[in-house]
Amino acid sequence: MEIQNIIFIILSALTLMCALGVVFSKNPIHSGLLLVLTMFSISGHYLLLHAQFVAIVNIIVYAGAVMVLLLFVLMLLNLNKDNEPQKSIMVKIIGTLSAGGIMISLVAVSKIFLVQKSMQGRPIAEDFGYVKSLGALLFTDYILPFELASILFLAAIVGAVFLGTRSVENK
Amino acid sequence: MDLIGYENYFWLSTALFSIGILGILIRRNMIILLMCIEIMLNAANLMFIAFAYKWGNMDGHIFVFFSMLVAAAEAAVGLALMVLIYRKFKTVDISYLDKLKF
Amino acid sequence: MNHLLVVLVVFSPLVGFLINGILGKKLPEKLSGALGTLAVLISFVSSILLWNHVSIHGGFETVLFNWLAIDTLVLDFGFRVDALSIWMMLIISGIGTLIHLYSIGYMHGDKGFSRFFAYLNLFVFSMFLLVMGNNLVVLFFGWEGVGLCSYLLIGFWYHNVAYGHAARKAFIMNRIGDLGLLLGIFLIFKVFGTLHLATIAELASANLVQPQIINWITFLLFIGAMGKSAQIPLFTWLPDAMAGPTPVSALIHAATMVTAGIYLVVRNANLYQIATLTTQIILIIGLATSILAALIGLYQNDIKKVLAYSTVSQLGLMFVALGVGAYSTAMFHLTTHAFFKALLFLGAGSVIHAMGGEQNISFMGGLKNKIKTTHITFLIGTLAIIGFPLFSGFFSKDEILEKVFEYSPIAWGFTLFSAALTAIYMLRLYFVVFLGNFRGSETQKANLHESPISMTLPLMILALLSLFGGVLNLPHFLPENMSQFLSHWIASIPSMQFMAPSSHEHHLSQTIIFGLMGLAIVLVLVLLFLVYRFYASRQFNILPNQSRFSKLGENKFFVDEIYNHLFVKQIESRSEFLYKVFEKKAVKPFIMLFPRIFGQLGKVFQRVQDGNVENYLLYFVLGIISFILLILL
Amino acid sequence: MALILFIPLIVSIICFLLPTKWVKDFALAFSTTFFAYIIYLLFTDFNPQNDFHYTFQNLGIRSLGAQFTFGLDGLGMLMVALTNFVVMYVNIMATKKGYSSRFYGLVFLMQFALIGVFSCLSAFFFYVFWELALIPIYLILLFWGTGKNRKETFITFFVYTFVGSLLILGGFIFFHIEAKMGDYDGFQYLNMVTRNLEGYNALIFSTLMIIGFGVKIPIFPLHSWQAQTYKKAPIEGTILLSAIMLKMGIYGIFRWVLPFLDLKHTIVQEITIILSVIGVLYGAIIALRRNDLKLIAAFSSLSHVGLITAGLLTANIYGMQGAVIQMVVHGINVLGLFYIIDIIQKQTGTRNIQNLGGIASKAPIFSILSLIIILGTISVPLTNGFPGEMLLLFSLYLYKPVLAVIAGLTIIFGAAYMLRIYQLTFFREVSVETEDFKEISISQMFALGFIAFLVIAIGLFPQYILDISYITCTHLKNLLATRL
Repeated sequence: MEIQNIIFIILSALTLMCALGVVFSKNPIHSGLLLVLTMFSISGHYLLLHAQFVAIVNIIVYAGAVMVLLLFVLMLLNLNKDNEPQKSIMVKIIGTLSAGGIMISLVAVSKIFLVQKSMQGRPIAEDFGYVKSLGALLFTDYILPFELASILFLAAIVGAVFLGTRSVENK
Repeated sequence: MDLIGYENYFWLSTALFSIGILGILIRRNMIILLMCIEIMLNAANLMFIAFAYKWGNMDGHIFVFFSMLVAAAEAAVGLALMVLIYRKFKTVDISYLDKLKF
Repeated sequence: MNHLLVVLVVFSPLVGFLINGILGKKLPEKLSGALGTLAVLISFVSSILLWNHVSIHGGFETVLFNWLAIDTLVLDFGFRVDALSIWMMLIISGIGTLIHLYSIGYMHGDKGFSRFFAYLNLFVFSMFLLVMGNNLVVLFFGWEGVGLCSYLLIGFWYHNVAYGHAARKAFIMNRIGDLGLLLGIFLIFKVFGTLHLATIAELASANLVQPQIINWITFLLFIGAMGKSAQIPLFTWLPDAMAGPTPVSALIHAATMVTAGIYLVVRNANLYQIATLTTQIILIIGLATSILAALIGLYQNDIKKVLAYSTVSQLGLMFVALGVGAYSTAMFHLTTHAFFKALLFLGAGSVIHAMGGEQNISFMGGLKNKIKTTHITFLIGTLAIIGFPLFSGFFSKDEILEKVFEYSPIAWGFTLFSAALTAIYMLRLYFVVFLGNFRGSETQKANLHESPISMTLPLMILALLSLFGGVLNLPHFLPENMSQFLSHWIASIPSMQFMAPSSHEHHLSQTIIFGLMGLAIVLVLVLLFLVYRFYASRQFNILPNQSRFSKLGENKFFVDEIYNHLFVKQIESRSEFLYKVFEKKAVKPFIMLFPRIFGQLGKVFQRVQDGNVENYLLYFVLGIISFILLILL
Repeated sequence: MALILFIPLIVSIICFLLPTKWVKDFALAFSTTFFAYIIYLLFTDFNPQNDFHYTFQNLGIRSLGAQFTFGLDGLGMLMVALTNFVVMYVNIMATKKGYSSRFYGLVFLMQFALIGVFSCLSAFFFYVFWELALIPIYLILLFWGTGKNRKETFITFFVYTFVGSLLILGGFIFFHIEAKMGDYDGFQYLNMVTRNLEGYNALIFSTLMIIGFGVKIPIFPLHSWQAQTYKKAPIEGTILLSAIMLKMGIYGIFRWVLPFLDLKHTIVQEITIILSVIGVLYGAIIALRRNDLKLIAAFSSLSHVGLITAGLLTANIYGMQGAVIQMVVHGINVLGLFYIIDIIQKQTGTRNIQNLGGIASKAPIFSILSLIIILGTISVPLTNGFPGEMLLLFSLYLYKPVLAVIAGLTIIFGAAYMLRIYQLTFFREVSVETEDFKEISISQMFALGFIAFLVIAIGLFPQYILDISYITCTHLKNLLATRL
């Protein structure tokens, strides 16, 4: 067994365990922290798949910025295990069944549409996943979406600020 | 045999996605829900990266890049909303948010 | 030239109508009346010129324009002038002129003077369309047109609600007949493929169509005739129509319009020749109408009502003649009837005028010396209608009796009975009005006066016509070149040659004919004597009627009430029912059932939309699952 | 000729923008000019021998087979002329009522949609215009309607017609699929008529379409929106509804149902004819005893239109031609009738005939013009109502004589209720309400006189109208003959 495969198995297990932990942990803080771990392990997968730049961005943006924001809010709102709302057992069962259903259907889809067809992969290029090649792509072919994304960010910032200030005024 | 094929990543990402859905369905804390959405997004991202590797095409990376941007923006606005909601309702339990009807 | 004359005949009344109708009140009364009369007079003169042409060259047709053409349904706005239509045209325009002239005096001072003349002219125009149309649709134009004018003229004094009702009744009852006529026209087109009257006559003579279909056609046409000529069961409008001014009653409801039914049958005589069943129906209905109307006429006290029932009765007699296939005889009686009934109505109008609007005969009496001209002319009219020997009515009625006897002695008996009734009620009317003592109020007595010359002149002319009208169709036992003028005249139409009198092949022997005639003369004389004795012993007063039968007669055998109960009330209650119950409680709820079902479904599914986001999420996921499964399966 | 279609749209926008002060003169001037222009086209440029005029097709969603195709044949041209006529009268009637500019905007928007409906040769855009026509009329009803519960009534109307429209859309799609129309040009009228459905498919299609159109006409059991809507609508709205929107339904049957009938399976056709004939009688009987002028007009409309539908669906040439002329004539007459009602209501403030009376002595000219129009509605010969009614009854007679007899009763009942209202309003003694009744003004005389003129003129020369639509009907007849 190659080293990559071992790493894959370990990372996969870690990802799934952490994700389940996010869902099932009673304490929101724990959920948040476990989500950070999930992100890290997914970044590990990215590295395995020769997507170095994305892996790093993932850690910086998700694990760094977004999750910190989330945890910050959690703590700001002073949420912990004690006032964590719980659903009834019935809803939980239905939810689990539904999620299982989604999984089964997705698997079925893949069995029918993806796996049956023989999919011949292509060898990856030398500079696959490098910042340089990604940048070249981003600033040539995808320049318009890129710029639009910046407008989206602007809108998001304005929105967030607006929402924040309104609430202050209300008080 | 190479386990790092798109097939295994497909199972992994499906599982992650389902876990995200599960979380959305059985939790009531809105912030947890937001987290579950992030998990689902990441499942999709993972798929993108796996296929990009498979086809030797970097367009998938670009998509992941953009989806991260969107997720970030979403998190920013979403959290701002959540703070607002908490101030108004003094709770983050979504079952209290049942004003969305005719 | 002929074309121009035809246009002149038809359209000069229309021009008169337009001038009187549009300029209306701006015209002085004299001018308005003169214009109206002149318009009809022009028609009369043109008709005489046309008569001259027709008697030499035979009939002709002239087409103004194409009214409507779809595939084979080609309808021209065309006119046909032949022996039959020119006869009718002369009656219409001749009597029309006299009555217009009379109206100038009669309507003097009325607010709607010019309107009256406009309507009258329009009526004459429609009547010309009716008798001159070369196809059934132009005939139908006239047919409905005269109905419309009749409506307008009956309701002429529109302030009176009852008059309005009478007008509506007349129009609607006529329309029932019109529907029959229209259906008959449809059937004719379906069977013969044309509506051109002459072509139909030709095709009918060819005997290509099943008799049963011909029976249907003729019956449907006869329904039209029933409506217009006031036969059972559609006769009740005519007495009510007396609400109109008296000249209207004379022109429309005695001389011309009501005879349109006779004209229709005679015009299609080729069809009726074949239709044995229909002619029997016509005979029965004609007889029944004639007797029933005469019976009612016996007990009426309104001078115009008596005359109205008399008209219905006489029309019935004409239909009897048609029923036995004596078409030219019916036309003959139509003509003489037009003379003496117009005379009687105008005379009655003169009486009413003299009495200051009074119509009830029980307030009259002894008018003999007060209004002499009216009295004499009225007497001539009465004698003519009862068939006093050598008056016009004598010849026409006698001819009918003879033809009926030839057909069936039983029917002859009934016809004679009807004729006897006619004599009784007409003599009663005459005696009560003109003999004895005056029974009206003092003011009426003081104001009794003879009518102006414009009213008496038509009376005198009509009296002359009633006296000598018989010469138009003298009995056939006289030398051939003297007798049966009208029959020969009408038979000059190629398709109607079967009407030509043929004295040689007569079934009845001369003795029987003379016997019948003698019987009729004796009957009239005896009745004259008896009725005179009866009323003379009571100072020519009207008796208070006591017997049960007379109550029936006075109430017109309750026919109106029966109709009212059977049809009008029924339909009205249906109307109420349909609107208030069916429409609101059945149709609407039934339609509303569907929205309601969806409303209920909506209420069920509303529960799903409870506003709870977590539930929404669940549905969302379930939706995705089912969607995926749908694609997979 | 895109001009005919799009000018009303442009005018509509202008009307929305213009201040109320100027808009009514502008609207009146425009609609009169436009009507004159259409009439000019009709008598000079338009050649009834040709199939479709003023066609153009260049826009549209090609991948859907939905091209923006237009063309006017005789039938369409007559309907466009009628639309303009009605809009002109609506503008005339609206002048003294101080409507705001959005009223005129909506009216012209309606005109745009109506012309679209009557000229569109693509099923897809026909549906679009059909729906578009519903919006302005609904808004007009809602903004200017009167009476209590009017919102409910108008929503009923809206839902009714909207469901009908959906059935029409369903019918079109069904046809498209079942007749295997190609993707390209699949919704074109001229392509559709070359195909036809058979058996059950034809029955389903005709059922869907007839119900859809039947709501708007309305055919007998679908009429329950009509009376109340007419009653509560502003009179201009009532006119738009009865004089022209109702014709949309008949036109729809003419253009989109008749060419696709399967003459071997006529059960739907038969049922519709019978229902229409029932409607003829039903409307007439109900109208006999009503006292509200508008209600009577509504039920008489039900009665008249039932006859048109029944005659049309017999699918013989007399019925078709009769239906064409009767559509035009009914438009004119019902317009005249509502104009009369409007004048009476404005002067006396009531529509109850029991309270009216004696107008003939107060306003003789008005009463004579009204009499002519009323005679037209009861189809006295030589008025415009007669040729159409005769042809329709004749077509029914050829189809089934019994039906002609039943439908023919409308001749009697029609006369009965129309003369009843004429007698009660114009004759009798003057009542309290009509005591101050004044003769109508010169302009009203002109407007009403023109209608009366048309009543007589069309009655005398119906062939002019029949000639215009002759080719349309003959084509349809030949088309149906090939199906037998």
